[in-house]
Amino acid sequence: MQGLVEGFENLADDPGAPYGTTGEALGAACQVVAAAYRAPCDGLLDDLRSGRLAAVTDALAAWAGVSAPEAPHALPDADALRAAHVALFVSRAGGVPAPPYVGMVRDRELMGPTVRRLREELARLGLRPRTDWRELPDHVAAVAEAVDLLLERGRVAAATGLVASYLAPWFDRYAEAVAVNDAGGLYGEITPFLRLVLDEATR
Amino acid sequence: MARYGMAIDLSACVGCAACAVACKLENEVPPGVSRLWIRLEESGTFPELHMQYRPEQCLQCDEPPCVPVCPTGASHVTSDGVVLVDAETCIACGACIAACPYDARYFDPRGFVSKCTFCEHRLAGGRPPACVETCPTLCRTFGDLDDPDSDVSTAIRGARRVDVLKPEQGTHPKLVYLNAPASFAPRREGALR
Amino acid sequence: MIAYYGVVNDGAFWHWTTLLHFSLVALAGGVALLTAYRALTWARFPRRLAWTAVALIALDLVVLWAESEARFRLTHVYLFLTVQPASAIWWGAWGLAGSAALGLLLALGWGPRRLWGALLVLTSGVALLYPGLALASNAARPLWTPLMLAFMPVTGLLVAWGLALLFRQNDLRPAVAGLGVSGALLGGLYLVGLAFGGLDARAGLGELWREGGPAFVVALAAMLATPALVRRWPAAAGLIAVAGAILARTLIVHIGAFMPPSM
Amino acid sequence: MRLKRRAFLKLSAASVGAMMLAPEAGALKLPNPLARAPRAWYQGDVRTVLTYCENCFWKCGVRASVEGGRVWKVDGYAANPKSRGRLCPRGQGAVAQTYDPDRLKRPLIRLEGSERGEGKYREASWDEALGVVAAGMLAIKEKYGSESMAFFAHGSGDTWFGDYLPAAFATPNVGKPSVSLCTSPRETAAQWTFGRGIGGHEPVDWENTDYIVLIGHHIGEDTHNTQLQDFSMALKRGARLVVVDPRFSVAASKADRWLPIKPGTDTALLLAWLNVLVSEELYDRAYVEAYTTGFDALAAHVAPFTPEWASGITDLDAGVIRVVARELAAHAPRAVLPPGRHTVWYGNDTQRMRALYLVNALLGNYGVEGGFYLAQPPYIGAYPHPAFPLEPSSGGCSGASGDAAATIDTGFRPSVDRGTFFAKTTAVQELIPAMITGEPYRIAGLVAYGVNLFHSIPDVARTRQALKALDLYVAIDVLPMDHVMWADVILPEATYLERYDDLVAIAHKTPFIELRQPAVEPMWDTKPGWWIARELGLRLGLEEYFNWPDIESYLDTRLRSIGSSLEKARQQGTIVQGGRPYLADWEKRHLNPFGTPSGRIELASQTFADAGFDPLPVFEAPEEPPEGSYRLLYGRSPVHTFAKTQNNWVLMEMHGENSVWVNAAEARRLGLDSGDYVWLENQQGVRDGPVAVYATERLRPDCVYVVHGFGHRAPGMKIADGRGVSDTALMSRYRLDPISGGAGMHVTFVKLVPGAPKPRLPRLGKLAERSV
Repeated sequence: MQGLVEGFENLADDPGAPYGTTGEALGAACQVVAAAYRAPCDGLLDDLRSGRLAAVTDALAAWAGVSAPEAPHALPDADALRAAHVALFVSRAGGVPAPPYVGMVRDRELMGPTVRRLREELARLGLRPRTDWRELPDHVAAVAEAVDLLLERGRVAAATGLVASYLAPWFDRYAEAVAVNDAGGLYGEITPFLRLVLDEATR
Repeated sequence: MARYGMAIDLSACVGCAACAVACKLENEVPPGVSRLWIRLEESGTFPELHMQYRPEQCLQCDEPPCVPVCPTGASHVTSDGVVLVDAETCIACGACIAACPYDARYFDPRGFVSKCTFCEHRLAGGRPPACVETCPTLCRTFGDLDDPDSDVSTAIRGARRVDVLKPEQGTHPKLVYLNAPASFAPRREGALR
Repeated sequence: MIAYYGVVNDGAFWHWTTLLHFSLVALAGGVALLTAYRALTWARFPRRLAWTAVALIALDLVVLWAESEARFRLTHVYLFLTVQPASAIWWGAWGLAGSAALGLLLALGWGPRRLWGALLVLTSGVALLYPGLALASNAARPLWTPLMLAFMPVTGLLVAWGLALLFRQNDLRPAVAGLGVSGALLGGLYLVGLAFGGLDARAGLGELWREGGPAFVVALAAMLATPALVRRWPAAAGLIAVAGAILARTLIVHIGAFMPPSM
Repeated sequence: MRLKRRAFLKLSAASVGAMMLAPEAGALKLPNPLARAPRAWYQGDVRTVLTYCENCFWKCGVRASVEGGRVWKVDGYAANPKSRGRLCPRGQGAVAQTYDPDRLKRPLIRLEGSERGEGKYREASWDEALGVVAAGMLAIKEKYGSESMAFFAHGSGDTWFGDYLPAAFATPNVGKPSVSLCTSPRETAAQWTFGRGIGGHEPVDWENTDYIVLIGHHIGEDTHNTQLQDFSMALKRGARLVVVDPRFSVAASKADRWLPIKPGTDTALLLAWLNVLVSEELYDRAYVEAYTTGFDALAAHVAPFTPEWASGITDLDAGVIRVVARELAAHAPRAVLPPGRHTVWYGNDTQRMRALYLVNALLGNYGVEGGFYLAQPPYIGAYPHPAFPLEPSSGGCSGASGDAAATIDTGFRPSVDRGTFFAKTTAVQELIPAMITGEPYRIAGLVAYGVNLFHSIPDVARTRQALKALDLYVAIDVLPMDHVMWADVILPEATYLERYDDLVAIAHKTPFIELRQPAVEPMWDTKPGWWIARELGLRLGLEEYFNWPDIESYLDTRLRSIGSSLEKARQQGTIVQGGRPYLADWEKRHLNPFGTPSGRIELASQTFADAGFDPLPVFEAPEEPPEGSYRLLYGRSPVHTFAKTQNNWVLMEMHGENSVWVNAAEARRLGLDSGDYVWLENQQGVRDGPVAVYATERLRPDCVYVVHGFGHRAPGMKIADGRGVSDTALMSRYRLDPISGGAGMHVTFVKLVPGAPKPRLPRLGKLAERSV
């Protein structure tokens, strides 16, 4: 049973083209989060090998005026990437350094009131998780996906609202923990980077 | 128009903290603060020893010092004698926390003061507070102090001794301790009004 | 041997921001009273003093608002929508707000100066008295005795007027001297009162002595020394008195949260 | 440049604004959205689900309150004979485990090329993970035979992984810690004294007893809900209580008499009581003649064991020993010595338990009001499946265990521990040597379901060595415990609030059956135990035994055998049947309740004599602690269950760290104060800690005491990690009970090594914040 988000197919246009509006950059950043932070699947490995992800992160870096992360350019080692993902977000001796749930930031426990509010807000915006999404509704990848969907339908205000109240706080809280625990790895580099991009996009 | 009160029989309490855990989950009390904890005290020397297990929480006083000091009226007493905090008007100044002789109040990280509510939301449905309902030694009784036939009134009448915490503060607590082991009689004798 | 299951709520509830507030409110109240005094006695009313009073009151209100965890809930409006005569902080809110309003009127020169001055005496008096009431109304805390009703206003005024000496308000020298002496005497009376108080009072005194006893005595001595120095070195005397008063107040508020263990 | 992706958030057809804002209550207040009081769960639409708790083995019936797709609170419910509407602290706190962020979330497979214990894993789908496990098991079956696969199981799911699947796979090597690390001495002794085991719910007739003697039984610190309720109500009714314990336990603080006995000498005390009952003819003569055999042998045997003899051994006053015996007789038959539960202490525990049962027998209270009632298991049909190739005799705390004679020939090799001790049930700790030495034959594979290998089985170094030697090691659990992160394949199970389980049949005065049903959907990619067992069974070619499509039809079929149905049971939660609690009920139906060879209570056991053991209980002096060392005793905290609740933030806030109790005078002599941190070092130099000292008067000077279950070393669990000391880690040796196979664990001696640093751990309150 493959992961739900198949990862990213490449569109025809040039991956290197600079982003025009903030919305577009925010959309791209959220797509990276949606692809990378759920269980690594073949689609993600594809994007890394083909350099598509690296192109997006470089373009985002240019747009946000921050230094681009190195790791997306390196050839991905599937097992190391999966082991890193498990150790950072799933289960590890010594406790998971960065539980990938936006609800944790405010409720300090799982499935707390924030998840209820998020679910209600998504329902108001006409979105709800697919039945076969085997993760919690407030998983970082799920929220990023929701933001991207909203941007695609031109609802920039709702999207930036979701980022500001749910996505950015998660990166603020855990980016440093991921950087420390995955120094040099893909997550270790792109998480602090994405934090800067998201801050820039929601300024 | 009841005057709700509670009695805890210290000769039966084994200090298992079922009440404290039930309170934590029933009322979504955040980590790091609490409305109810258990005090374990040992005295005497081997082998002449005595232990006392005493759950401590808000005593829902008849003369609550924490109500008059509140500058916005958030700290109030309901018609049933239950002392509550209205989170919508509390300015988290902490005056009530300073005034409480029993450390029963705390700052909720969401920006208001919170405390034991005698599980007021359960009383409407006729169910006892969560701590009373779950106590596995049946040492907690609850009910209307003005009704002589209520569980709490009969328990108080049947007790060998009745004690209140810090009676000299004149708060006249409505949560009383029954049958405290003699060696732990609070330095100051208690009398229930 | 006492142990606990579960979290006991005996942590501190007032933190350094509250200690800062206790000093700022003294300054604000004292300067407001000085403004009222000048408005009533001086022909030429020093508008700058009124602005200073308003600024100090505003600063204290901002600190009060910022330290509260309910800052973004904007519930402070309810201070002015209810009547809670038994609550010291309710009086404080009205005292400070009233003083600020009157100070502004005086600063802008609108309306009858002597009337505002008289009213300002009242409101600044409330602002000086309410910290003492806020402490004294907690019967369960033995270190906050009823004597606080006198000690806090006196030392509060001393803080403000002592500092005023640094700005060549030399006519205040006798007042500062008087405040210094009475502050020190009240402090001494306070300690004696604790020593001969009940079980809890003595336990409180023990706690005060362990946590900051010597510093408290030094603070009282500093206040006592004011009359001797105020004549020749008013600025220095003022500064010493202010330091003593602030130290004494801060120690009492910080250590005073002590509560003897429930038996 | 736009990265195209396939949407996983479908645009729901629900029209926008379907959420109606609840009307604002409260008078005279400005509508201030910023200061709205937080909405509590009980203000939503709450539905309740009846199930039973899994946060200890007692299985109390609970009512789960569910709102918005989450369980917020559990309570007892009156119709359930276990909870009777009340719960203990662990039952109340179990909800926090379901929402523990450290939970195992999805199947994990150890990275190729990584060592066991490194904890390097990758996620896998259930198909792939189950495939790897099945392939591994079939390879082992091929190479060494099916017996070479061992199953360790504990918890309600041990029906699937301790009975059903191993029986279908045909391996006798099934171990349950609830047997040889807990109850086997009391079960084996009861089996050969009364001819029936004690069972999961101790059949003590609390409602009618007037005199209770507890020996090493910490009611109040182990909060077995019903037992605690009965105990409190008995005391409230005025029953007198005597507590025999080297430590002033909670029960001792409620006792009329506390006997601070020297550890390891309880059998001497029991023999002295027998001596007094016989010599002063205080025993129930009619009962003894009617229901027992071997009284004369017993009388002769106990003649020399006078209270004076026992006084020297037990450090107790001879007069008190004599008085208690007389008081027991005076209150007989409404006087009882409850059996306790964890009875594996010194390696001669079956004899001690027999001595305890003989005192009860002489008081004539077995099967009589006020003593022991005769628990009857409820009738419930099994699911009709073809006969299993063999029935592993792993016993379990609710199964009778112990008649070694009946070794039926199953055509398979017996379990590797057969012959090392008398009882028929397997001993989990005796299955481990075969993993290392291959004697009598190699165990190459292990499935550990809900068993904390490093915190329940003594000699942890041996267990680690065994794990390294295995070809296949699979862990099925809810939390990433220390031993789980050694597994080749980790299969995450859903917690009890998210799953069905097999029906629970409790032998009781009024036997009853409890149903477990899910209150919410399993979170992440976790699966219920029955699903894992069934999927594995299908992949192992055992589909004939798993001839039920899903758990609902399995349960429905079983429930129809007693005229109920799954639907009815889902509403009722518990089905109570009638029992035959007393001897009189059996005699009315001309039935004999005693299953012993002689058909009577065997005061002297011929079977034991034939097997070369003492037919009558004898006292064996325990080894004395060397100079400067203390005997390590252990016990329970009311808010924790073994080593499984130390990552539960609510329960850890109640009791977040164990400490080592030291007699106050002894502590002064060592220059230690309460709160100082020390290491504990055992007789073989194994060190653990640091742990805080608790200098107390509540303990004899010759022993120290710790609460079991703490001291997790860098497990996958953030809160539990590094808090307190692990008593199991210090038990580098144990004494095997030759009769019951129990592992006596009171034989560790420790020194207190001062000067340990106070561990720097994140403040418990902050822990839930999950930052590093």
